[in-house]
Amino acid sequence: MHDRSCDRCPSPFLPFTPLGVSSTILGFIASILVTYTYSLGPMFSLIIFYLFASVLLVSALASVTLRHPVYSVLSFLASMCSLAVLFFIQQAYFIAIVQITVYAGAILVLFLFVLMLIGYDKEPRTVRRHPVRLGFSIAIAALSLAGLLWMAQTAGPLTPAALQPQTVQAGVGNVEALGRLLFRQYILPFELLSFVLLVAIIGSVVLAKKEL
Amino acid sequence: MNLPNAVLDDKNNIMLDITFLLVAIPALAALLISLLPSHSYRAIRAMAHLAMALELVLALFLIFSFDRTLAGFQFVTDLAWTVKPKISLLLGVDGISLWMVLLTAIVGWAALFATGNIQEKVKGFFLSYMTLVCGAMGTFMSLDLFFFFFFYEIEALVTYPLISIWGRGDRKYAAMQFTIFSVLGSAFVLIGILALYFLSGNTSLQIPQLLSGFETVPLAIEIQRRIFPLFFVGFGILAALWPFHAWGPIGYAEAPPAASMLFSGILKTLGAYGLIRVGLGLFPEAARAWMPALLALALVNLIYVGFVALAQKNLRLLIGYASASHMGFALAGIACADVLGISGALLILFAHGLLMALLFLLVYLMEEKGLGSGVSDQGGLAATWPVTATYFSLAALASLGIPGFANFAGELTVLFALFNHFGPWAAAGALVSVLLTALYMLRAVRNLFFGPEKELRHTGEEPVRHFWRHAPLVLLIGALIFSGFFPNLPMSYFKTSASQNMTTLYDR
Amino acid sequence: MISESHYLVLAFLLFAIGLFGALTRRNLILILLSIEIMFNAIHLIFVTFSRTWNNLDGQVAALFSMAVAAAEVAVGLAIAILLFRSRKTIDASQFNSLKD
Amino acid sequence: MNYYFILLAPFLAFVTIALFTRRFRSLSALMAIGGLGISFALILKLFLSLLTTGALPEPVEFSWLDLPGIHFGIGLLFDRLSILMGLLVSGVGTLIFIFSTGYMEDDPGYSRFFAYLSLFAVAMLGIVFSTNLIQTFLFWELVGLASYLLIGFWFEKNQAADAAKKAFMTNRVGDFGLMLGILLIWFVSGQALGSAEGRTVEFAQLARILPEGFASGTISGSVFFIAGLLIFCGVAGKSAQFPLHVWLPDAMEGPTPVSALIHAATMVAAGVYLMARIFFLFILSGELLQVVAAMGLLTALLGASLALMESDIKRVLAYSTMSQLGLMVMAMGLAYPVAGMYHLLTHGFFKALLFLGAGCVIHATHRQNIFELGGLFKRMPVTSMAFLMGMFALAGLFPFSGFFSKEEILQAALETSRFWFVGAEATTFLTAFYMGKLVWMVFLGHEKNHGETHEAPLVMTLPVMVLSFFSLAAGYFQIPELLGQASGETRTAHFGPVAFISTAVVLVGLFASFFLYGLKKPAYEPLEKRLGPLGRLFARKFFIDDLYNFYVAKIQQPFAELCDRANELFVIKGLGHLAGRGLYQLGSLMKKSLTGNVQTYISVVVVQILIILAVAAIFLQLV
Repeated sequence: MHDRSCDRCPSPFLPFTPLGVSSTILGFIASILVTYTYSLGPMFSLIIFYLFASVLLVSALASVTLRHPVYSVLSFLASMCSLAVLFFIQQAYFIAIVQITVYAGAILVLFLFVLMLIGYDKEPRTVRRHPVRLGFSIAIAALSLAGLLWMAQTAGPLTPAALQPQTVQAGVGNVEALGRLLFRQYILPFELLSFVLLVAIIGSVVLAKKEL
Repeated sequence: MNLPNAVLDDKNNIMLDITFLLVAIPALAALLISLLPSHSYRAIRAMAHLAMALELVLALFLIFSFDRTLAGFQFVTDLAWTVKPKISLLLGVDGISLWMVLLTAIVGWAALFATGNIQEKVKGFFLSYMTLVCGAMGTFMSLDLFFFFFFYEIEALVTYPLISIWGRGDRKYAAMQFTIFSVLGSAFVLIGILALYFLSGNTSLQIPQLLSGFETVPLAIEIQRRIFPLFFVGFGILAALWPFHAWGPIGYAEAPPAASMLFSGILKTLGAYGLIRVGLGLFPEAARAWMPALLALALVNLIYVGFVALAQKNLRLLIGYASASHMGFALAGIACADVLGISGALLILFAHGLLMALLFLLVYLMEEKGLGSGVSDQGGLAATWPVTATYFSLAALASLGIPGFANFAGELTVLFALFNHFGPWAAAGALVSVLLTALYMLRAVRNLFFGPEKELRHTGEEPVRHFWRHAPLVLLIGALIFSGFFPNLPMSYFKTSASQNMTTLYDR
Repeated sequence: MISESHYLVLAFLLFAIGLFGALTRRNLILILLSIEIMFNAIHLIFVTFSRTWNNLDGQVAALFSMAVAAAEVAVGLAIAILLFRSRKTIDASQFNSLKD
Repeated sequence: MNYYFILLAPFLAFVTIALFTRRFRSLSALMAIGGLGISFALILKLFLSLLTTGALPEPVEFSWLDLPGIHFGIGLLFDRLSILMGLLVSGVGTLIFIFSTGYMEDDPGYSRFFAYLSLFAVAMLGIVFSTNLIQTFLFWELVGLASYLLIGFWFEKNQAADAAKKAFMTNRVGDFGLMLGILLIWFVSGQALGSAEGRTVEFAQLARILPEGFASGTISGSVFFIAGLLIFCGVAGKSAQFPLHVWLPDAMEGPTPVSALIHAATMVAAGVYLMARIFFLFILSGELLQVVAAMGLLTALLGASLALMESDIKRVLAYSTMSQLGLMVMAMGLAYPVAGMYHLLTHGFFKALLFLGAGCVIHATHRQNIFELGGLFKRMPVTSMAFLMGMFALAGLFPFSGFFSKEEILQAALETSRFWFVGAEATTFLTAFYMGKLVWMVFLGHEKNHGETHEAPLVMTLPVMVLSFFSLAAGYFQIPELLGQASGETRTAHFGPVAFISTAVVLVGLFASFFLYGLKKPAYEPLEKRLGPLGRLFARKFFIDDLYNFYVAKIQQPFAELCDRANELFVIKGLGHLAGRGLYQLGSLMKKSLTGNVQTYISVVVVQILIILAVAAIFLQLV
């Protein structure tokens, strides 16, 4: 790998990225079609789950460890899509779609845009630079994982008494039920949320603007 | 959505009584003092004197109007605060805490006369003074464990500024030691309270409810066994139990005399009082298992600390260690955990508080006139200071346990309780400490006052001359002598409430 | 049939990876990315429990959390740009002016 | 008639003098004498009613400390023993008060002296009329306090201050044993009745319960032995018996009226009185009586021998008191309390007389060393005559009261066994010898040049004369009958073989001392040459004082220093610094983690969250 002299010019591998992106999306759409038709068979959703779970983990790990920023962002895209599939399996269709559009679409693009704006230089290999820090953080991550798992396992059944299961009326789609819920019971938080987004927008504009 | 409870309570019962006044007056005085300009020394002192005088009058009134035959809590003030963990400012007084309140009032009033040497930042001093008295009053009277801890924390909070700003010598070190340990003690108590709240499952932290609750469904033994040690260690630290006896004297040696009077007179009594009220009161079965340990530590306190006091050269340290050794007697009384032992311990606590206040007041008066800190390198003061010599020897005799002073009656009761419960060796150990006290107190009196006049620094004229110097001394000694001549009066107060709590402890 | 614990394990793994990334990455933007991964792990848990108890509140929570995550990323990136503009680098370890 | 004034009158006198009449000297003296005079009058009235009708008022008591389990009261118990003892205490006390108005007139602390005297009177009468052991203990301590104040009256003198502290501490050691004894009796009295509530310290009830308990076997004999020994420990502390006698000679630092009142007649007798009062306990254990008798005889011989080498007039009298007390304790030990009490009463009179006589001598000549005095007979005839009568009474010659009471004891000793009799006779011989030495040196022989010594003023010689009358007449008051021959057997053979032997021994002692001291008035102590090493042993007081001083200086103080250093090292440095230093180290540990790097902050936060989660899980797990 040659060293980068100027830190703002694009990487030579740029042509390959559209290929990667499109292949992931196509794969994703195909998988949705397949699961939808065969979702009746229990075995099949098991396979789908393990397939996309592994894709998710591998891509997340890649996005965390790859040295080239753009590649890690793209692997992030892959993990988002596989996550959407998992949502899809859990009948959270609306969330799956929103996941695709919001995460895979907006946030990812934002990342790429900022990355391009600021420019990127490959990080030196994390291992050589800070072996101690690497070991330390691996230990922490492992510890937290173990801790969380143990907590989940020991804490016993997590069925809060207050939550009564809502009876999903037949024929009412996920989106419709979600919409009714959003605009009836959680109308106040919904409005507040829009306010939060507004604040975020104004904030980022003010922050990133060169001169007012 | 119910509104926060402070606004309205379902029963809407706001009961106010004298106990509330006793706590409110120092707090109000503190507020008023903070409003006064800081250079108007006279106004600040006048306000402090007024507040303390009022406290004293109220405490005396409380004593006279208290009904000795009833065992329960009287003059109850109940200001509900929160609902979920039922916490309310519940102040009440029963036989046990009544005389401690009187002790706080007397010592609080007498200590004001030892504030002559406070020249700089007078306003700050009197603010912390009032906070301390308010904290002490609150702790003695509060029946809600939360507020018990809350008031105690106020008091512990004030110890650091009092010693480090207005103290002398290496006061920073002393202040650090003093505050760390008094807060460490209260930390254990807090953990204990929280453990009690969570483990015992009932929703309120109030002693009356807890007690009535424990009547119907007694607290499980292993829960008690797990909670009691926390209180035992916490209050042990505060009451200068053996391994934690050294922080007191260090603090008193460097603190301003008025502060030393308050600390030794009130702070230590709090520890022992807490042990009786919370330790023995709420966890009788677990306490019974720990009583031999408390006795052993108390005996070490008595004898070992007695010898340490014997070797002290500095007068204030001598008094401090004497106080720690004397507390051993009260703790031994508590270790017997029966009506006899507890009443004896309470009388000793009362007498010990007065005695320490008296000794430190005298130390202040003498040091103002040039008395050095050493015990052995100066002497023959009786000739130049006859009146102070009389007062000091009276105080020394009281600490010896000469009949006619309250200490004698208290020690006698504890001795009988010890012999009854733990056999002759415990009583013999306690009596050895009486011998030791005689040794070091008489030697202090002999070196300081008797004998030919040694080379003295510029000792001025008689420290105790005009009326204002006699008044606190007379009050302290008068209280000691009165409860020494008629111990039945305080004992009758202790008897009813001590027997009411202690019946669960020992069957006989 | 896939029980909820599968999803939980997966979510925790994802969370751990995101945490690992946040701690080791040097590039500010990629730290934000790792945080996004952690967010996603949480959304997965929301959805999983929403399905197990057959209650859509979970999904509503997931939605809200997504919105918040998006807002957070926006502001985060704005800050990253500012940092870049002031220090000409976005290497996290350069910004240690807190150490006195 | 409210008999509380017996105690209240002197107490009120004490309070008024201490608080109000400090500046008016004569007024305070009057108050003190008046106070004790009232109690003397009341006791006299009781005594007369005892003589005539024999009816005595019921014991009176008000509850002092009343708690479940212990019921202590303070009251007055009137019986033959307490009234006679009360008469001695208040009678001799009033005379001594009058004497001290003269003796102390040029002393700045005049009214303070009378305040202390009144306090002592209250305490002593409290012991005499006490109805229970706790009241006795209470006033026991007050008597110790009064003697501390009086011995250390001239506190500017170093010896006086040390002597006062020594006296108080020795008393305190005695009280240590006394208290344990009382506790044991209180505890045991419950066993006898089989119930804890029944425990009591009242003499009346104890006198009934303990013998019953012993007879019925519920209380073992050894308990009485231990309790008796502990109580004897208190008696030894107060009546200067063998192990705790060291304070009596040093107590002579106090003014002479103090020595007369406290260290001759009353306080030191309190111990013997207590033994007489609870004799029902001592009688129950045979070996206890043996031990008591042995200690008594040992003290008697020790006191007499120490007096031989003494050259200070007051110290000689002090040792003789110690030895006479030893005889009384021996009499108690031989199970004849009546003899002991009889000797105690007569001894009270003539020993007070001797001390007051010595007081007159010191007041006139301001010297206490017998080798510096001489030929006072011509100058101070009244005092000399009185002193002579006192000496004869002490030695035990026929017409004087000493003869009768000492003869009772000798009779008792002879009846028990020859060993006690020989011991008692030896003491009598030594007593006669050193008293003779005293008289010949001080009153006879040529006059030493000590300025114009004049007879003491009337206010001092009057009490001396009254006391000399009593020391002569006390023998004829049939005191044993008055004491109520509890033990039943009557002592009639006054002029039996014992009388002749003891008179002979006394005469031999007197002539021996006359031969040594009367003829050629040596300027130095001849016995040193004659007795050689034994003399030196006596002079050094058998090294007992040095033993105690060694203990205090070399064992107790270094041990205290050791404790202090250990306390300094472990507790202050250890715990104190552990808390201080520990927190500081913890703080610095946290400080190291603040490297400025954001990511280390996050990792620290995550670690802490995990720790909290773990602790919570463990704690929840526990429940």
